[in-house]
Amino acid sequence: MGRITLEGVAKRFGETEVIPPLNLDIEDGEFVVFVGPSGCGKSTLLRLIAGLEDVSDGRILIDGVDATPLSPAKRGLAMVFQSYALYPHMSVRKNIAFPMRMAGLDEAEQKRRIDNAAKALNLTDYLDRRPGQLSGGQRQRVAIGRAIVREPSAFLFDEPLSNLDAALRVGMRLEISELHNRLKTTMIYVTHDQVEAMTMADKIVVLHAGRIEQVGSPLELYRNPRNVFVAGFIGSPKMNLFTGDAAREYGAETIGVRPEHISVSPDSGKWKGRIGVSEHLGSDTFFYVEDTGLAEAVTVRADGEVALRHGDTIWMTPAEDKIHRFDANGDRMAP
Amino acid sequence: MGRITLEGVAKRFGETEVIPPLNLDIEDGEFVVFVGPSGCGKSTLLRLIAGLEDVSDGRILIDGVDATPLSPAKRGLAMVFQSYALYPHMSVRKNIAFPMRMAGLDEAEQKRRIDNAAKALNLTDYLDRRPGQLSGGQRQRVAIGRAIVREPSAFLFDEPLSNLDAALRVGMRLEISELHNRLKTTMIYVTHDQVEAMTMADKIVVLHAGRIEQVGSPLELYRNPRNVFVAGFIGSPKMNLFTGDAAREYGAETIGVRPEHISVSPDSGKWKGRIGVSEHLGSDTFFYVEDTGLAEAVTVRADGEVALRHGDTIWMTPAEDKIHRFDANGDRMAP
Amino acid sequence: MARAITPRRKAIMTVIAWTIGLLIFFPIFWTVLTSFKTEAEAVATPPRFLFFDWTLENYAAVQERSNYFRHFWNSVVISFGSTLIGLIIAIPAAWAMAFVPGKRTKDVLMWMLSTKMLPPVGVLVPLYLLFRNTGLLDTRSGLIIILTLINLPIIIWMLYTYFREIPGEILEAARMDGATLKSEILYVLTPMAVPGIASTLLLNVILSWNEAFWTLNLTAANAAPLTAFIASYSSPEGLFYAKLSAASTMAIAPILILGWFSQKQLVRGLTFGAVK
Amino acid sequence: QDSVTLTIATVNNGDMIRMQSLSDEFTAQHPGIKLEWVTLEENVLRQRVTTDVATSGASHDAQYDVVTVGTYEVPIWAGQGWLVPLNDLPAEYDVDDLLPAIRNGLTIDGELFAAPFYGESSMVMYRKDLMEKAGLEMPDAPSWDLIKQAAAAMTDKDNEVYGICLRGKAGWGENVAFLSAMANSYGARWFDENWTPQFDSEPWRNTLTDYLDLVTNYGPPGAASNGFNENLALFQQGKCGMWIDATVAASFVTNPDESTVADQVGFALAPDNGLGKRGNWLWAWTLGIPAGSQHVDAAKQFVAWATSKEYTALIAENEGWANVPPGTRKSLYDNPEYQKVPFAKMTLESIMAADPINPTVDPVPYTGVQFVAIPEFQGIGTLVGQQFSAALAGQVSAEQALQNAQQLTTREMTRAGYFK
Amino acid sequence: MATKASKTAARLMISPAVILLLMWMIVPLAMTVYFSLLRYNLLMPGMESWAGLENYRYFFSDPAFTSALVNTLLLVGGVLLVSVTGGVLMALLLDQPFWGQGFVRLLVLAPFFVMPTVSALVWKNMFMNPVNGIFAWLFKTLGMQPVDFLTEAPLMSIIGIVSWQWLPFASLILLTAMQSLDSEQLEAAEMDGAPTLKRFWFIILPHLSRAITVVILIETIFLLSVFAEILVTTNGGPGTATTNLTFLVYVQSLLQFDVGLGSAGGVVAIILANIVAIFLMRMIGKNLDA
Ligand SMILES: Nc1ncnc2c1ncn2[C@@H]1O[C@H](COP(=O)(O)OP(=O)(O)OP(=O)(O)O)[C@@H](O)[C@H]1O
Ligand SMILES: Nc1ncnc2c1ncn2[C@@H]1O[C@H](COP(=O)(O)OP(=O)(O)OP(=O)(O)O)[C@@H](O)[C@H]1O
Ligand SMILES: [Mg+2]
Ligand SMILES: [Mg+2]
Repeated sequence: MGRITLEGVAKRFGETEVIPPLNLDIEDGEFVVFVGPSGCGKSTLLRLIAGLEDVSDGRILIDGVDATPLSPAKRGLAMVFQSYALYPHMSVRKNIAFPMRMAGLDEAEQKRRIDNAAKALNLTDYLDRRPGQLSGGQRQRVAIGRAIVREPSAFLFDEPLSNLDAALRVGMRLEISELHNRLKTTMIYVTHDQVEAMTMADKIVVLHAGRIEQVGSPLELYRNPRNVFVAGFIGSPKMNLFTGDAAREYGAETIGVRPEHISVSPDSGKWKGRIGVSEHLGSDTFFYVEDTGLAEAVTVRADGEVALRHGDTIWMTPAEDKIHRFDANGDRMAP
Repeated sequence: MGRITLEGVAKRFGETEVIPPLNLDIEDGEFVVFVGPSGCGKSTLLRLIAGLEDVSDGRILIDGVDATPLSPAKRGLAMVFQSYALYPHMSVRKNIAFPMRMAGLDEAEQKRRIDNAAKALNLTDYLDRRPGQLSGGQRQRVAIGRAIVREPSAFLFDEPLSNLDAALRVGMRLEISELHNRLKTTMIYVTHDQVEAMTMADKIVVLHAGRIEQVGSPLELYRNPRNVFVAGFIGSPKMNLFTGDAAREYGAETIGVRPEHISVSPDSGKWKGRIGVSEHLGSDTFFYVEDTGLAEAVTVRADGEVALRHGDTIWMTPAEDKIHRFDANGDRMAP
Repeated sequence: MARAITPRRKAIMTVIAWTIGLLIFFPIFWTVLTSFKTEAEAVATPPRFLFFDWTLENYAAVQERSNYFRHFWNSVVISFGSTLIGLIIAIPAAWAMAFVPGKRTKDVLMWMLSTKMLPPVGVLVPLYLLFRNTGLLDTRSGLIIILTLINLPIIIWMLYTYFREIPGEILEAARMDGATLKSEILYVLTPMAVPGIASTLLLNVILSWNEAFWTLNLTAANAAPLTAFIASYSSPEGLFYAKLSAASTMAIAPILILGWFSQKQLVRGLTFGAVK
Repeated sequence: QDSVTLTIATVNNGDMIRMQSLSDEFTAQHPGIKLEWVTLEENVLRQRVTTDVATSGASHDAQYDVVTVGTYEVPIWAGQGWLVPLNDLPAEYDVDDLLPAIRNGLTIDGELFAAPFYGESSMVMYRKDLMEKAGLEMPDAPSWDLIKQAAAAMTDKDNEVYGICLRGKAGWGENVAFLSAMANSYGARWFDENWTPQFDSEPWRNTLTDYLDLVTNYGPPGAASNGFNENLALFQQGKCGMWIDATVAASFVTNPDESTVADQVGFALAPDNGLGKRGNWLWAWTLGIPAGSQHVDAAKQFVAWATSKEYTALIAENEGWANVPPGTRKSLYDNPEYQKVPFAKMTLESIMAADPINPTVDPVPYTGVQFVAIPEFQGIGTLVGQQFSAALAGQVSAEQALQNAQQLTTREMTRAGYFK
Repeated sequence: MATKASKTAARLMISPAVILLLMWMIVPLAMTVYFSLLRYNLLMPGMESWAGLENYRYFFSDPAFTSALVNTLLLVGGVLLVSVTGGVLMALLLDQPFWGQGFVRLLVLAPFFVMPTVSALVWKNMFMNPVNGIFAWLFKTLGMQPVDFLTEAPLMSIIGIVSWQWLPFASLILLTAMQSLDSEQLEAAEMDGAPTLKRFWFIILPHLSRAITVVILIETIFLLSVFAEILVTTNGGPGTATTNLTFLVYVQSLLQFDVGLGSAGGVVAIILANIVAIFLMRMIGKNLDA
């Protein structure tokens, strides 16, 4: 079981309110991602849930029980830290055994769980190494192993992949998703990388300066961002946002079009521009188009290989039904 | 001018041969990217060219002149390091001026070049700050500025973006490409990120265990990878590689199909499978398909949103003309 | 651990920490206090804490007996001189060990440290003869030479551990930028290591300042530092606690004040690579 | 004329420090001479000066031009030719005025090698008020039995009054000095005529047993680390009933500025056991000139000045008669002014009562009362002193301490080649 | 970094230090070894003669030798024990939040700046003196018999004095080390259910091990040659209760001016110091690389 409910939870460090009172419901078995720019309070929120920080206001319920006064160890949650926080002087085996040793589990049970976790995480060959002798991805797995053996009611992850390189990050991302599919335990995952959020989450919580901007499934956020902030934050490459004449034409203060919703042509279209940089990935081509007459440069994505290069003139047409409109407050306007 | 030629260059550390003798030609003005997995010798090769390591064998010619016995400073190359390697105790201005100070350039000329570089790199406002007061991207620019003012015959970059976060990395990637477009100076760029290699390079050099696997333009490598290693390394997500029956059907030991060259359907197709993890990015959807009857899990990319989820059954059909065939040595077979 | 610290807990910690801190400091405090008492009050039972006639007579008596400022100046010259020369020798050595390490580097370092274990009493007579024959006895330069040698291993070690934290890439960047070895060390390494060099300097000045064996045995009048000054108080006749305290205060005050003012710096460097 | 700078090594006692502050008189008289003072604690001084003198020998590169040496070193150093003879002192110096007991110890083969700055013996200092309270009277020449009796009577530990304070700190100049002198009065000796150590003899056993008895029962706590200074401080605070120690202490314990019991101090000769020797010693701090000095003439002028009658008068004028360096000149004790000083008479008598040439009841091959004037004595004395202090601290028994002392001494003497 | 040019440069740059230290080691050492083979007493010049190993035989048969050896080890070990455990506790304390942290740090640091002679004088006369010392007064105020520290527990007293001087050093290194501990590790342990004491034992202490080794190494170097404190307080006594090797050599070479014997003692002390050194280096080498 792992239903976590925040009721009016707020956090102040001295005078500064880092998290204004907020409510949030996390269902049992959900994979929830907290996403937002650096410093927006994601880690703080996670640490409040973990019990590593005291709430300034409000209550945290775990499975309906008020956990606010409980110590971190008593909440039955497990956390995987950004820096892995492995114990450098203990072998992998000892690291994984540590929480069970603290709980006083008997040796046989410890061994059984360690073996299971090691098998599940492909760590069997490394059990006797020290963390210092492992690669980044392996360390990450040890940290997860240490969390798993406790059989927690929920896992908390604080940017667990940010210390890994790009290729490894993709692999680990899949592993964590698979783990969730298998264990079906609640997971709360913090990241500032919106790709991670989109690919992993059942439910994304977009945070901005401590406030919740939007809560929803990845596609909900992709399709109907509630405001300019979410629109700009979700999606890669970023949504193109235009103000001025281009927006006024649609009766809005700001309009947004995703790069993949603009079609290009060498000879005709709605907007004209000159290609600044073109990136040919084989599978896709990205153009960064300048001198468009619009205030901002435009990012465009074309499928496959398109034979246009730096300096070429290009015509672009947005898909009309994929245009997002926002009012002066940055809020989404009804279609 | 910046033509660099390696003739039989090899490097041994003690007994272990890190780079077996290799030949390579880099034309003036080219943007060459060395790419390869970690530990394959990319940095070593770059440092050999820079003169920071002695070659064990062979010669390095710069503009036709044997540079092998020259000290790093004498080779007329500039290097941008992964950690930026800025002088933390000097202001940005002093950092940029340092190479000119060492060369004994007169003050007026120094000033002129610093101002030019600062303008080009948007650093004018930060000239009097210390590196510690700059953001990652700004530091990166200072490092580039320091390289530019020397007016080198070639720039060497060693994973210059790997310390930046994802969003910044995209921005800096564009800036470096633009810089190359403007200066037209030879650039040698090391990365292990194949996306960077694909988007920036005129010519990619794929290294594997110190050996050159293939040299060519990004699209050449994408379209005609010379062997399994290059096929698996270039392209994101990775090309699917199948052995066994699936390959024998095409008369090859191994066949490869890129995820973007497989079309999916909920009810019919060539291969059938069950979706393990699905990643819905809005713009694209990635499926990691299991239980296909093939030996390996299959990665598939579909444009836009496709309403299939974890556990669903899926049918996949490869585009026949996009299938790559490899022989038992892993080398490409003629079509 | 950033959970709310209750004011109560903080108050308790404050009391404990201050008590222990004051206890540790008490001997020094008491010495300073006693130096302002008359001899009779200095031995009074029960001890007088603050209510006594403050007097400077002990300082006057001490100054009359020996020229404090000359000893003080000798101490300054000797401790700073030896440390600075030590630094000049040690910086290149530490550069070599930190940035061009070989198989032997660690052994060399450990060997250097082991020279510090040479018991001075065992070699006093040979060195005394050596100093006499070279005219170094009772000269500041003689002491500077000895103390440089004594402190060199520690200086090298501290710098080495400090330099190791400096990424080699920066020095390589300088090399690419056309810096010679000299300018590399002078313009890049040394300024970057200023905090480390400063704490090395401080620690070794303190060690030299307090070095009592060689400074006492190899000097007479001209080069005698404060250690010799205090040696004349280790058992004068009659009641002497107050005078002893005054002399002690004068001997330790300069280095104590220097140490206090620069303690951040000192503490930061005092890790000998023990902290990564 | 070029001015010369004399480097003078002195011990850090009150008289020497007084000399330092009055040395302007000397430099005023001798404008060509500058003085440079090195004041050190006794042990350090001895070590520094000995190293310097011994390594420089007669070559002209000694660091010190005038050194303060004790009566122990003078004969040894003079024998090595390390000191400049002082035969040619000016007539007004009046060598013959020096007390013979002191002068003899500084004269080797008829040549004077050092000029005495002050001389001392040891005597009993006691508290008249406490003696009265105890109903006892202190004769001028007490016996050890009386001392024991008085110590017992005066002890009042609850009020921190201890019957007797004696040296207990290890060191050949500390507890060994006292115990050797005491042993002399018990009829003991360090060596017999063949240099065989005598610690296994009955008289030594009695000496040590009595000493331990006195100090442990009637002495202050911590006696095993008390030396001259510690006891002085105790006596000045009124915590000692009796104190047997150097005569120079008299001026400190009678000085009302420093002593709380200044007007209650009485003096008596050191005790005896009726065997013809009293338990007092003889010591003098003297000024000598190392053979290696480069300024022998100037140094002689200084030495002559510092030990002259003129200097005595200068002190008397500036600091009062009680602070004059005592124990070196007959003329001082003939001076009616000085005779008014309470301890003058007893000091002189104590000095006269010491005989460094025949210090013991039984004959011995050495000179020196509380020391043996051989180079090895410093080391042996230190080792033996450690044993005595160990006994006092209760670490070993008296018997064991003496046995150890015997062994250690035999060992050292063997090494030094006294028994072929 | 590893070009031939830089390797040559490195050799050149390290050589002044190496040559100087070699000279510093070899010249006095050679002289000492030479003197140790002579019958040579400063007070009896002109009688130097070849003595072979006699000085060594004599030194080793000195009844004080064994106790000096034991005392040296006890002194070093005792001070290490006190200063390291004390240092760990101090570091824990100073790491806590409380008012006036900076000031308390200054207080704790202060003894490190005090000359050994001064500290010994102050402790001996103003604290441990059984009549006039502060401790005596305290004991009396509490109605107890004052303890005569330097007589009844001489070695312990000296260990105390020396520990007082070295406690700041240990505290500060350990404090710095403690502060370098990644707070996420402690949080992880907390999440894992380890209470305070177990966190200390399983996480903090192992983290400090490297710093502790360094403290041990540095302190040992200085503690092997503790001298002034002994000279000033007990003169090696009572008996030989506080005579360490350094003091023994001092007694022999500087009190008796027996250069031959003193040199033999010096050579022995050097050898012993190096045995300790090798032992320590082993331990350090292992711990420093980790
Ligand atoms: N202990 C603290 N005291 C004061 N302010 C703090 C403290 N911890 C965090 N903050 C502030 O709270 C805000 C949120 O911090 P938090 O670490 O939660 O951000 P984040 O979203 O995790 O950022 P990142 O993506 O960089 O990790 C920041 O502005 C930070 O400066
Ligand atoms: N100084 C050295 N001594 C011994 N081996 C070395 C040295 N430097 C590098 N190597 C080895 O040479 C190989 C190539 O290293 P290099 O740093 O060039 O790899 P890379 O391709 O840059 O890897 P990365 O992407 O991780 O930076 C590695 O196996 C490495 O262990
Ligand atoms: Mg965070
Ligand atoms: Mg690399």
